[in-house]
Amino acid sequence: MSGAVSLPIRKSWTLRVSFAFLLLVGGLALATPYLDLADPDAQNLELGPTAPSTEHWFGTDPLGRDLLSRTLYGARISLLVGLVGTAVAVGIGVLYGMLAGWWGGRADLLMMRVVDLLYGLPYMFFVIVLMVWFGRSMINLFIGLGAVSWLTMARIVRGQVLSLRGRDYVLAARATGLPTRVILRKHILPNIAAPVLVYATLTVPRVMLEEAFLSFLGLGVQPPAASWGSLISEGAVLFREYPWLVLVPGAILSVTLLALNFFGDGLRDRMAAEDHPA
Amino acid sequence: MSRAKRVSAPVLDLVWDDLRLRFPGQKNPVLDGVGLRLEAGRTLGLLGESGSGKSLSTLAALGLLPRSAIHVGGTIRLGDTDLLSLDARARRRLLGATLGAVFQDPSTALNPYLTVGFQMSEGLRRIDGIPGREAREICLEALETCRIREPRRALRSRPHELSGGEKQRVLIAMATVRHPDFLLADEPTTALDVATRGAVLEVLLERGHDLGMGLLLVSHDIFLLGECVEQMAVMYAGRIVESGPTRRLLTSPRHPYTRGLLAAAPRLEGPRGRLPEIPGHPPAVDERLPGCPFAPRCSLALPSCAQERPAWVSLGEEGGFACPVTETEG
Amino acid sequence: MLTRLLLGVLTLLAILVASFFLQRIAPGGPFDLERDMPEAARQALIREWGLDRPVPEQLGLYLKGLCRFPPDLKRSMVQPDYTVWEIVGPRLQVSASLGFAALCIALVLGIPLGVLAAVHDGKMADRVTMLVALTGVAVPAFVLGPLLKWIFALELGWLPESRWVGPANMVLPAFTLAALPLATAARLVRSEMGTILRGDVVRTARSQGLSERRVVFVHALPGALVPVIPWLGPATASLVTGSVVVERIFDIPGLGTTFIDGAFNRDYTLVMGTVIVYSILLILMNLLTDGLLVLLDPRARSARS
Amino acid sequence: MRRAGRTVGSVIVALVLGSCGFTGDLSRFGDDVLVMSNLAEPGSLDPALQSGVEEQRITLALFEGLLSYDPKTLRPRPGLAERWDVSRDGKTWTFHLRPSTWSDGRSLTSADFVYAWRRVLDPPGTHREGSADYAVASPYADLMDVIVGARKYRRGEVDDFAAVGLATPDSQTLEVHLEQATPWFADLVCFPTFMPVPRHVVEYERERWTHAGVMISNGPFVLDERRPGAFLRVRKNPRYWDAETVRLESLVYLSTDRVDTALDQYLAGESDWVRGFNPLKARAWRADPELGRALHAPDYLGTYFLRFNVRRPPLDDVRVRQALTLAVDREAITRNLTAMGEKPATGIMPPCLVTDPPWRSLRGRGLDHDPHRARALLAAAGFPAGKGFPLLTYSFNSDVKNRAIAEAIQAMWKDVLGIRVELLNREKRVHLARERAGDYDISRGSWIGDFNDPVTFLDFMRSGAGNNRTGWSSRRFDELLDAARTESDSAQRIALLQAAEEILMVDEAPLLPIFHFTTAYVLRPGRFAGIFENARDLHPPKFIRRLP
Repeated sequence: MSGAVSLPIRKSWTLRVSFAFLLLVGGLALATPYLDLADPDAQNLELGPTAPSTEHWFGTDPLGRDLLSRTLYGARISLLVGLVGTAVAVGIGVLYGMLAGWWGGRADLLMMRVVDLLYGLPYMFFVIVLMVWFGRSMINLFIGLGAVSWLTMARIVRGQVLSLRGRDYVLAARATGLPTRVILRKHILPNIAAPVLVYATLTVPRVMLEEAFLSFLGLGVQPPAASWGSLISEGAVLFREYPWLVLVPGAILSVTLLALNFFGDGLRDRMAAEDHPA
Repeated sequence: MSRAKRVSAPVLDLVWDDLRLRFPGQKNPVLDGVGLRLEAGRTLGLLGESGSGKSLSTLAALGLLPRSAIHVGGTIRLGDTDLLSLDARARRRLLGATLGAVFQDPSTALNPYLTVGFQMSEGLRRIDGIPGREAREICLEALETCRIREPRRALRSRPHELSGGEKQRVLIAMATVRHPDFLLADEPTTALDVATRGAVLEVLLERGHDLGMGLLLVSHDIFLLGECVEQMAVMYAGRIVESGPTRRLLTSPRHPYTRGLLAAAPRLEGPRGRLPEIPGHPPAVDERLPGCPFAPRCSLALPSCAQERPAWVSLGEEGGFACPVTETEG
Repeated sequence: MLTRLLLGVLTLLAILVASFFLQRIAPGGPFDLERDMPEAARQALIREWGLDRPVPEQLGLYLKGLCRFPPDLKRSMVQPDYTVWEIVGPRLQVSASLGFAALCIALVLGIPLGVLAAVHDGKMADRVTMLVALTGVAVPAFVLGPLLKWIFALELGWLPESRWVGPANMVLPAFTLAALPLATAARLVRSEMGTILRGDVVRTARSQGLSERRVVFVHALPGALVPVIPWLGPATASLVTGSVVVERIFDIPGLGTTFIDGAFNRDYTLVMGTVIVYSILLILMNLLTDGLLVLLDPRARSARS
Repeated sequence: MRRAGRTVGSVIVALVLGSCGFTGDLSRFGDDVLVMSNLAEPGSLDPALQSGVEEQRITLALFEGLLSYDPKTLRPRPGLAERWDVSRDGKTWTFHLRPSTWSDGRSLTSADFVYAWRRVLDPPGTHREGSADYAVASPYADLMDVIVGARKYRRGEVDDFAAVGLATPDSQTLEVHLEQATPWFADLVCFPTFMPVPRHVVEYERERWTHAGVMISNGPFVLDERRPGAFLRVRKNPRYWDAETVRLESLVYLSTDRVDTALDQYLAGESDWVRGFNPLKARAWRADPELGRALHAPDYLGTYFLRFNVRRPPLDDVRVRQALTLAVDREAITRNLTAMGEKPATGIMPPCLVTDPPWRSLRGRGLDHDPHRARALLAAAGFPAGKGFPLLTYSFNSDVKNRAIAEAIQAMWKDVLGIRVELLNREKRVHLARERAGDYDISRGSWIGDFNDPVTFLDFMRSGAGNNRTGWSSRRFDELLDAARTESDSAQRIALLQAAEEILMVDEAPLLPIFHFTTAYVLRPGRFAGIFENARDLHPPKFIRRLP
């Protein structure tokens, strides 16, 4: 959905700030195992839930686990889910969109009609069903989330391919009798890489949000591992008693999603500006 | 009623005086001292290639410049009123009532969601307070004079049901339905089929004549202008390089650019063959030289042309031009 | 339109078949309890529900039931006091009214926000507006819901905390549910409105001397709404999914929880009933938006005729 | 004109609001109303079909059996039977019914009981001469196995209902013949499965008979309104034989299934009684004097344990099972994690079980927390310091508490034994199906006593019993239970059962007991009387009254 709309961000400072923030989050997530942090799963049942303090910056949960450490380890899982889920979506979407755009005509019409129809379905339900009925493994999570996020990608790719198909160099390549596979890989793919990349950055936050949503329903990652989503959903029910348990990871997730959206929109605006210089 | 009042009001000229505009991020002004005079009830043609600033000059008068445009200097005056210093409200009061406008592309200029009748009568109803039925009659009359067949049907229809030529005639009728004193027409026929251009142009001129309007016709086609307007101004790279009565410009152009245009334009009579083109292309805003912007393409250019801004050479009744080289000719 | 209808029916059928098979493949069944029921009773139930037959045969029987008039959605397996329709019907009412309210909020607030942002393109008002709208994208419902509840129900006591007693109960859940579509609507309108405001139609309208308000609302807005219409279908789909969270937070007897609980409980018939109702709802919504688009957008209409 | 417009407007508003499916205000019976968060949507109100406590709570309001629970002690007291005789051998029970009617005024006779019990026992899907019009698959039909011939009849091994030990000498007398002396039979007949159902409604309305407006019952309350997923409301039954004792006008059972939402409703004053609690909130609630006073956690007749799948090595080795048991610090779990006053468990028998003579707990002589012995046993089993121990899975059904406990035990095993287990969080039905199929290594389970007798906590682990699910079997264990069955001397009987518990929980250890439940609930202080803490969390609504 966010793919079709643009943000008021034309100044690149938002792009820069959000990029810096994402870099920070990503860097922290990567560096987490090497930081001197409390074991995210180490319980301290005597301690129990404590509000943020100098000892535990983000406080502790009812099992006495350090929330800072859990949030950072959660970042690894949330980002991983977001990235892998997006990769799956990109894979399906690019393939589908490329074939539809390349074949054109009736095949294209049919394939896009299918996309139209799928658009209107409560796709998350199928993910829920998948997770409920077939176990909540990471693999299922990736497949499920990826499988529901490819539609817009397919549309974008198809549009690009459709316009590229008529370009001279593509026609020339076809005239020389290159196999379709090669033309798609050598001539089409490099040219759609930019919009695909931009849309992918916009897909990541959506996948992350959907993972959080599944976690809320108790269908996210397996304990003791925790994603931001599962941290939030655990904290949400304790909102009155221990508000920091939802506020801290909630704020971090929200800001990250915001940054990803800003970043993706910024990239797209910049690309649009390059396409149509004023 | 209100129209009757306006007819009796003294009609003034619309004058562009040394208008300069700039866009952020560009160091050179995009309009660099535009001076024009559109006399009441007369016709003026503004000639120039795309990017020369002729559309901007028109839009500036209407107050419809892009928001980012920066007014560097100069005025557009209607009598004693400086249009550029008017607040939005006061300027809006002029639009449609004193200044009418027709733009290039009729296919996008009309609102696709509203009926022609609604759009045409909106100004009459909303601003002049004329009741709907009466406004409708006025619109019908305007459509008729603009030679719309079945004007009643046209009023009821939506833009996509009209042809391109019809749309532009509707737009002309719409721009003139409140009998403005001036009509600014920015390339009104460029987007049309060649076949309908003549007819639309005819309607435009006729309508201008009937209502006694001052008509500014903007075009890149020197001969089209040559056939329609009394006065002509030639624009190049944000400046007026030559102006004067049409006949003078066509017969004895003084600026090398005007000469080039005349030589490059196809003529119906005369020998067929390859037309001599002006070599090169107009400079981008920031590539313009401090001196004469045409200098790099000019066969007559002197070394000093690139550095010194050419002075305006007045020819009195015969207009004027800006070229130090040809100044010495006559 | 007819082909669309046909396609809709085909989609419905595909969804039915897929869900039917999926749930039968899934482990666990409706009669697995913490404390075993007597084996004889278990077997009898399995026989009675035909769960011992091959799945395609079960599907056939189920579809046959659907072809009756009125369609036979069967009895709920886990709440045997009720037929599926008796459970789904009232809940559909609740979900539909909640969803409709949320959609209204999203449109009524989202569209003006988008317009406001577009009119003040690049200025502070634009940024603030869009930042507000963006929170809808970035703050998940399960953070927003408890937050709103905490502020307006528990701390201020202005609104009821949860449940579905009367109209006041609708406010917080509807706003929570509306956050995401509101943001999307605002962004859609802002983007399209921005393009239109820079376009020829608005220039013509302005050159008529019309007031800015009239230019924006009469001349620019209809066009800016066009991308909103085809979005309504997917938006409904997202409302449907989003409502699961909201129903849980605010304890609302809606359709989303029925689906989830049904799936958890392996209440096969209830899940199928919910799937059918949802699918029909969404397919209808898509048809409706298609129709609306053709009706409203003269270009689409002329393209067809 | 304007008035007409306003009328039309209000009609439209009414129509719109009417189609929103609002439930409306729940308390339309004045002040004497109790609103309770029941924490689940009742599956069925049919007494024969009940399987959950949330349904039982409602059934206790709608129906009354031969006997009923004392609100304080839960001892059986006269219900529809004003008195009952037990024969000297304890095998023949004769109930003498008091004159009473259904809520529609039709008189209730012993035949109603025979009908109801036959309906429970009739094998579903079969239609026999003279049987109930439609049979139900009663999940608790096996509770009737104590009646002569009942087990064979319900399994379809005998077709003639006359073989079942029921007799109705007259319309006010019910005679029941039991297989063995069953001291807890008085307790059993209080249970929903044994409650009468109105044949004249059931057979006419069939599955719809439990709908509001249709349902006829005989208890202190009758069904008033029912909204699936939202609430269920009962109102006082004026035709109840003891109507003057009943003080509440109405009871509302909210279906809210998330305990945290229910607690919020309590805080917002929308409910007075939440039949559960989230232990993770215990600290915060206890810290608040007002909330602390509302929080109750009496002992409950149930035990939380882990099942070891003894068919799978290395869990087939009793030393491994004992080592795993010994390594778990159950005190730490109850003190910090469950934190609702649960007692750490060494045996299966909850301490609140009342027996005569009192039950001797295994605590102090069973497999209590002992890391040293645990390590020694594991080493003896061939896994010194956990070396070479295969990766086992610990499955549990998704739930905050299960998850916290699983994580804690995982950590303890790692610390004490040096072994790793993988946690497998499965959705409930999957968890149960896998457990039943024996497809697990270690699995979370629990057992709630069906009645107040030790047998209920041992019988389910008999060889091959449906609820055993561990693959474990012991001839000796079975024999001890059989011996206890026919033993008429109470002290002897208890001794036999204690020996059986020792085999189960010390010698063989197919189960790892974690703790004995408490039932935490939140009740608004000072507002109601007649609610007493008891071991089965049963609070007959008949005796509840609202304080002024």
